[in-house]
Amino acid sequence: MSTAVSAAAPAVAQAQPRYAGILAGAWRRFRRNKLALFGLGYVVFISFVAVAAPYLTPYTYDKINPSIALQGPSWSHPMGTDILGRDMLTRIMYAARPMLIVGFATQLAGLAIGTTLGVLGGYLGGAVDWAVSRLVELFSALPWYLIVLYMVMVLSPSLKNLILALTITSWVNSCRVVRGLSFSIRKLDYVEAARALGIPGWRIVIYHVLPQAIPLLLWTFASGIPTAVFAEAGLSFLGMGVRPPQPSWGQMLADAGNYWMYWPHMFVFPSAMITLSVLAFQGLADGLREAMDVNVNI
Amino acid sequence: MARKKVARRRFLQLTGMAAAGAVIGGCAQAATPQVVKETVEVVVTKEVEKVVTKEVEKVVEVTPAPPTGPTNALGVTLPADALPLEKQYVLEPIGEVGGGYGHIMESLYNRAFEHFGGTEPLTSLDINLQVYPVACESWQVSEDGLYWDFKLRKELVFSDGKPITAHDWVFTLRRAMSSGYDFGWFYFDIKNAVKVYNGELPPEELGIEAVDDYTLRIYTEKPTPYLPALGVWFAVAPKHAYEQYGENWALDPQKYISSGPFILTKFERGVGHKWELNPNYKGIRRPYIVEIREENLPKGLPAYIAGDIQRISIDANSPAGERALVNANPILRTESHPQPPTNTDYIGFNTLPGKFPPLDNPDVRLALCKAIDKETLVSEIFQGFAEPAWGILPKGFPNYIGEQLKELDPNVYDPEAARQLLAKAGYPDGKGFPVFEMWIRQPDASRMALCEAIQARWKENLGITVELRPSDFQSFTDTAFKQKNAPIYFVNYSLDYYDPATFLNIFRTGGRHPHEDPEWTAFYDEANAIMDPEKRFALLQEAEKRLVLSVAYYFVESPFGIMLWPCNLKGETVQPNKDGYQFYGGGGVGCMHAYEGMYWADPACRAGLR
Amino acid sequence: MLAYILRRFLGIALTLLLLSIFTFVLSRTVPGGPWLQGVEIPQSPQQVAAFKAKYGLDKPLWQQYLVWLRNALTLDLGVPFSMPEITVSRLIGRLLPYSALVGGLAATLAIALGVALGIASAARANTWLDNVITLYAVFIGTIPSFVMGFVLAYFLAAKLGWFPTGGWGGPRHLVLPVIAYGLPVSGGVARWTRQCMLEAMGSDYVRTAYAKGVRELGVMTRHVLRNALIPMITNFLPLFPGMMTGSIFIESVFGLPGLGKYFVMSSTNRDYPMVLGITMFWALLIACTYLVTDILYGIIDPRVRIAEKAA
Amino acid sequence: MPLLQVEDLRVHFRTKDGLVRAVNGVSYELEEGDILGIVGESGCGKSVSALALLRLIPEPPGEIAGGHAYFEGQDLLALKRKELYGIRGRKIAMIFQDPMTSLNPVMPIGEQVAEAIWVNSSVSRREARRRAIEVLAQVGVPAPAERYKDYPHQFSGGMRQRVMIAMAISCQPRLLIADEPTTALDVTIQAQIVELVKRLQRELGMAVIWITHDLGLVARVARRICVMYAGRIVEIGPIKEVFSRPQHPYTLGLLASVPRGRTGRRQPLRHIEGAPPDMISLPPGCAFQPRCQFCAEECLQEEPSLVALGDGHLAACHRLGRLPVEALAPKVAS
Amino acid sequence: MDTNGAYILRVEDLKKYFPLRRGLLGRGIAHVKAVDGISFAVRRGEILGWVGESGCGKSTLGRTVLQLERPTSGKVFFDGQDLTQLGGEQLRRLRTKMQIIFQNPYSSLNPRMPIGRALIEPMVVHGIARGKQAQERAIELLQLVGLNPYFINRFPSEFSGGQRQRIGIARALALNPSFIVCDEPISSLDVSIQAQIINLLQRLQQQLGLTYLFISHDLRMVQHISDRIGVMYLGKLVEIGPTEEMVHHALHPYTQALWEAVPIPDPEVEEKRQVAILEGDVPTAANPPSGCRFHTRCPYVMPVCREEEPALVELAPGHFAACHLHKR
Repeated sequence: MSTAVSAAAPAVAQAQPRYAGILAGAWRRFRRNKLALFGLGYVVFISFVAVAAPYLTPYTYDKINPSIALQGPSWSHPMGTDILGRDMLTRIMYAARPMLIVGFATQLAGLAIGTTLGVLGGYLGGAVDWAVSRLVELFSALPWYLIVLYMVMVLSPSLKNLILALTITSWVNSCRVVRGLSFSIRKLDYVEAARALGIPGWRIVIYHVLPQAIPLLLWTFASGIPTAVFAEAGLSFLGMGVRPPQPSWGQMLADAGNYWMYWPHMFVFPSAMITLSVLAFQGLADGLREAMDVNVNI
Repeated sequence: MARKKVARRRFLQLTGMAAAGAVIGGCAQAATPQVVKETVEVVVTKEVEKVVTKEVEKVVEVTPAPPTGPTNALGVTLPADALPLEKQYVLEPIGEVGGGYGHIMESLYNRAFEHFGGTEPLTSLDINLQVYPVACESWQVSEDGLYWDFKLRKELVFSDGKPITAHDWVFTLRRAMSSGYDFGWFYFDIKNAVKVYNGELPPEELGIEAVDDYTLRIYTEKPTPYLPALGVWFAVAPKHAYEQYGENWALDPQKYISSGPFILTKFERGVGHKWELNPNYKGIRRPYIVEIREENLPKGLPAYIAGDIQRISIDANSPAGERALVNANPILRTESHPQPPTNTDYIGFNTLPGKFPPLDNPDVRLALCKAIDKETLVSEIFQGFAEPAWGILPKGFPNYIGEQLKELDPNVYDPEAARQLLAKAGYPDGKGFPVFEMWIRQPDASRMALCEAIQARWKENLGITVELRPSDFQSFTDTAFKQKNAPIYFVNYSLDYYDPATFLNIFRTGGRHPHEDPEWTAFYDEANAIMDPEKRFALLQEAEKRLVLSVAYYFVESPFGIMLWPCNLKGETVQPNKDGYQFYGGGGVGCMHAYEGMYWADPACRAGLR
Repeated sequence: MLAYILRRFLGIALTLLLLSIFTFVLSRTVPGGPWLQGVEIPQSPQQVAAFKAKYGLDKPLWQQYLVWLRNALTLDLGVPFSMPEITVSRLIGRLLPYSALVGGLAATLAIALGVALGIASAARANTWLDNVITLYAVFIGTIPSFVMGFVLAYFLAAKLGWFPTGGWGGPRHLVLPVIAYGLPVSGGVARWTRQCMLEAMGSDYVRTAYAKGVRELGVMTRHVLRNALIPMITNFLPLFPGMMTGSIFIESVFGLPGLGKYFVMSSTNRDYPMVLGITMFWALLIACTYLVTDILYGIIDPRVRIAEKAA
Repeated sequence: MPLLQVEDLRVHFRTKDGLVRAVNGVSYELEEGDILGIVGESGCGKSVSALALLRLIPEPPGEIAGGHAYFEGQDLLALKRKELYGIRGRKIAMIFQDPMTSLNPVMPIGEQVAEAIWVNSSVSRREARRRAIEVLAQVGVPAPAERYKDYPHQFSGGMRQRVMIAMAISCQPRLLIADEPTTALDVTIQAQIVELVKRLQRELGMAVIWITHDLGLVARVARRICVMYAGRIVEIGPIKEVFSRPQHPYTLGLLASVPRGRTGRRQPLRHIEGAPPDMISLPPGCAFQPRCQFCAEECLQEEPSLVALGDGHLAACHRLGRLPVEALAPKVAS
Repeated sequence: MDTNGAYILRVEDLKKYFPLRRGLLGRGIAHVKAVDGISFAVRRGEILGWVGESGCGKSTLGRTVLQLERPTSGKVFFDGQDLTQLGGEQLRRLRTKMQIIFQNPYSSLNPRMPIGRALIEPMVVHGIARGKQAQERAIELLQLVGLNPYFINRFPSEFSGGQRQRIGIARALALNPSFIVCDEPISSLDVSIQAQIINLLQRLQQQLGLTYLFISHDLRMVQHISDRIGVMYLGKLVEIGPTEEMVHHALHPYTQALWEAVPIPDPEVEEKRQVAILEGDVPTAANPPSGCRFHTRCPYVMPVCREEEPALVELAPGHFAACHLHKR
């Protein structure tokens, strides 16, 4: 067989060797997007800061020192001090923790739930899909701010409950994305081909359907984090966020909100951090989607 | 959130009490000469209403001598520097359900308002926090101290003209005690009150009786020397209103029947309420202002500075920076008025035998107490907005003996001794000590910081770990007080009336706390029943000492706040009292709280505030 | 079409049913209860029992739910524990206008401003104007509404005195909350508008329009906008109920009457009828908005309409 | 003077991957009433070169990098945007490949036709409507007055293309550019459309540029053919001349790879090896050289330019006249 | 037509209806009759061309034959086994014998799977080969379809359309099938590439002794490659027969019109030719005309055509047509 082939196959095409591989291509595309690069850099940086906070600052986030309360930025306190004389920079650094934990935990949990349901509904169709769609419909009709508020309130405000409450609503997006995608991927030729090749359903889902959802999922994931940041800030504003003295940006902002004109440093820095985080995650999300989207045809 | 609780606390804080033991008077005391004069006039002409008006008009015509301002619907002439009547209103934030009462004796939940404008209390407090009669003229205690006769003012009528009689009072209290009124325990000193409240006896068995139309007799379980002070919470409700309109008459301007100087003229739930002067009012609380408006209002100093709200309170829980902002502004400084502390935070231990060993061991508890350097922590965290507490009574409260209590062992910071005590109890360096949760009721930033500091002290000084469990009001009450499942708890108590009993009563065995001490309870009950004030106070001091020494509780601090109101708010009741404290509109509920004795003058003093 | 709407209503009914069960169970499984209302000393068991009996809380959970459901079907959402003089439905009716006014005006502002900016930036894509607008859209969207509220309240109210710092009184009281609430949202609206416009602008029929000699304004209005409107409307309409429910922060900053505040309050008070009533009401509103959006989608997009007719 | 004279047209696209020289120096002439077929594979620049004439290239990323296109003496590429409006639709009209996406989905088709009329002439809307119905009838839309309010999706593919044609001819243009107008249609419908365009061309006397990748179709429609490869014209000339005596190896290959009529079954087709080049990094020299079986040294060095072979037949190959043409000549169908 | 071994595939009265959503509960009332009672058989080793205009149901037929869409009714015998009666698992095992090549080389390859893995996966799943052996076989397959095995670890996005189609073909061959449905395998390729793929398919057919059902709308290519041709119109088979017969002696007016409409790449011929144009549009399959479905466009329409549906009759040896004109 092969002898015959080599004779008949002078046509071996030169595959353009411009891309070394899918990841390299993705990285190349990603690198071009300045905002995405910034986002990635920021996320790496802020994660490092959050983890290493105790080693990066000589202060603690909760140590009160009234004698130096409400100082503006200085060499020893680059972001000034708050009403209780705590170092703002330190608090800002520690506050990255709840932001990241809430953001990642809710999105991860949401992703896990949403993807499972979405794949089940989108790929299996039929009654399963009907049930999943009803569930999605139910959760999209939720006045979700109220539900989150209510859950946090009745379960008592804590990081854990905040995550729980936000998760309840965060899975809907990824589910919708995955379901829609599975639905359309199911009709794509290569899934049909896999079926024609007698590849079992579960394998098709894992190897052929799910990988296509990755860019969109990454995007939902990264762009869902700002939502969590906002939700946390909002709940902190209503006094239902992270428990003091554990700092969070939303809470610092809410504290300083009405007095920003007198102590701008108390307001500007947390505000800037929220803005930066939202920007960074959105940028990262867009960059990821663009970079990972190898196949423009689907 | 703490809405309910906060509202109530504010409600009670407004009853702000001053320092130094004021003696509870057995006889009426006139608040100001002016008010007395008015009273006399009304008494003279009580039969015919129209005559009153005419008489008043005459007074205005006849005595133009001192320069005077406008005259309001109650015939009260405002001082010369007062603004026109349309500017004489009080702006209050609309009650967030919790705050206030449609009628003071309304049942559970029917609270919508936060002042005594529409109801006449039995007694009230003047700015010096002295009890004076309002709906009554005088009172008399029986020989054995087991019942009190209150002589009611005969001229008082409801806003619909019906006279207010002792029968109305009897009706009101019976109703309150049998309809689940949530502050029912205010009246537990009345004979059979607890049983009626619990449904074990019919309302008729309540120890209250109309001797004649204008004499109200109240029987008590045991001699209750502070009953007149408690009288600030006794209000009268029109029996015929209930009969005619049913339960919710007090939430409808069409049906509202007032017994106080104001009457409800607008009630839109959640949107706004309005009270206007009740022209039929014949009592002695005669305000200058003509209107109380309850509306949705913004919060925070900017709103106050902009004049969109009429008062603001600043304390350790206020958003960061308000105090410094006030300090930085000379006008705001003149407008700020420190209020006396009215509540105390304390840590309680669950000492029930076998429940949370070794907390049932007093040595262990003593060790825990001695490991806390209260004075330092409180001053650091509350920054002058709290006094360290040595006993349950806040500083300045009658019978306050903080200086003595401070010397008691549990209040002395001595980490070394604490360690030894713990070692003696079998936990050297805290080894083997169980990890307990400390439940904290609705902590705000400063209280949470305080609890964390205490947690740190225990860790540092004793080597034991306590976990903090911040909790909402409901869960806390349920767990700590009802199920008694909280090993350690951090909670606050505010005064209800102006007598040491208000604080000490809650520590009686069988009350809310997971600590049983029948001996102390017996001692306290006996002491509390003594009619001789001096003797009683002396024994109550002893009771408080024993309370501290029981180490079932550790008293931490008494926070207080600063109230700001515009400098153009003038009148007798916003003047400093004998202790130098000033109260808004006389201080709040129980203290002339129909905004009498205050009016708005020219706001020139606020120029340049923005 | 009618069948479609009916089917959708069935879906909404099912959604609401599930949601009511969820909320109902959630509210009853958390510790505490309405009878512990701000009371320092626990009430006697008799009192609690009396209270439970009065509000029907003594029955088994499923019975309580069925009673609630039966009443809810007749639009009777019960009486709030804390406000005996009014029903939940009437309270919603009374407070909704405020939430609706603030949320609705803010959404209107956000959409009007955002759409205008989005169109401008799409029409001048890749120019400095586009860049400025994109920058605005990105940054304004990262500011929480309450932060915006603080800033505006300081400058325009406390400092300049043009507007009140809050409270309810008239149109003047609405200006700041609406701006503070609407402005951050306008960023997202602008970005979405720009995207829809660009998508439409890159389509073949726009090329056709140019090829047949239509001028830019005509292409923009008759071809681009008309098509871009479809995805825009489907996205912007749900903003209205969305912003109405979210107005709680703005209500809090500016001290406005509204449902949000009462929702928070009722949650703390364990005022079950209120919590359930308000949740269900908003859910119904949101679900109906989605339905209206879909119907509207069918009306403005002839493809959907005819497909429905044909089917 | 020819109706249209294109000189050295160049169109570039700036993409993230690099500069795409989509059209790379294209020159041709078109006489009035002539039909020019442009053939080539996808991505060879045939559509872009036509879109560039009406300046319909999306800018950015595209840009007209050079050249001239004289239409009735005016250089289309140098016109101001305002002046263009006088040309588009009125003088030069265009129809596109996919009539589904090329029609505004939310505008009734009648209105779309009428719009083409009233934007280009000062008639009232009512008059435009009347004329639109007329034109629709002219292109064979049945019951045009009743279907005036119908939307594109209510039409079949063939009918949609008729509507497109109606729009295009509504102002009786001098030149009609048809960009693969039948690619999306079935053969029987394609035949209808081809006949329609041919008829209209005769009736209106307009010139037509017909872009397609189908050699059969171009044989049916065009009088002259222009073969494009990688952004350049490789061969241009009268259709019979090019079909019977193709000079460029690419043209040769294309013609050979089409099964012809009723012969050669089970015989392998002659095909061109490889795939069209990447337009970002074109091979050096002749763009066709990597796929050309006759590739010689010179082909790697230099880009060949069009050489006139007489009778308006031009080809761009270094080895013109040196190819074993006979060996490759397509076997003409019986 | 039923002989053991001569026919690899026999389709009997195959129907595939797609429900149109309608009504309160979305129950389908109307149907799109994509395939409406089609019977034919494929001989072992032949190429059966299948033509028809878009929407006539030819692709659905291909998928239904392979049970990628379960038919509404009818039987499909493959090697004597009725596929419609088989359960999922049995069918899955039988898939090694029948394969499909898709139209769009861009959507028919998983963009996130290196091509080597795409070839190996089915072998592993069916236990044909694993590990190194599978790798070697994948390399062989790539060589077989004329691709450089060097690219085995590349992703589809790195290949051109023609190369992707080759990969698609290699994948179809991975399981050593005997029957392949070629569903418009060239229609989205460039002209110069189409011939490459046709040649490849033809070579493979001869080399490996495959049987094709070659679905296409490109009549010239079908004519070029097929032994027999079937013509479909609106879900119905209107004519089927040997290629020569079908081209030169088409019996059904529709088949005739199709050949008429195909342009011939020769300007001389086209100049002289007067094309008879079929009027009108293809009706919708959701609501097909009564009687003969072609009667709305047929130049020879008779009253009977509107009333009665013509049956498929053998008019010449192996040449069947369904037309009232040829009633015997």
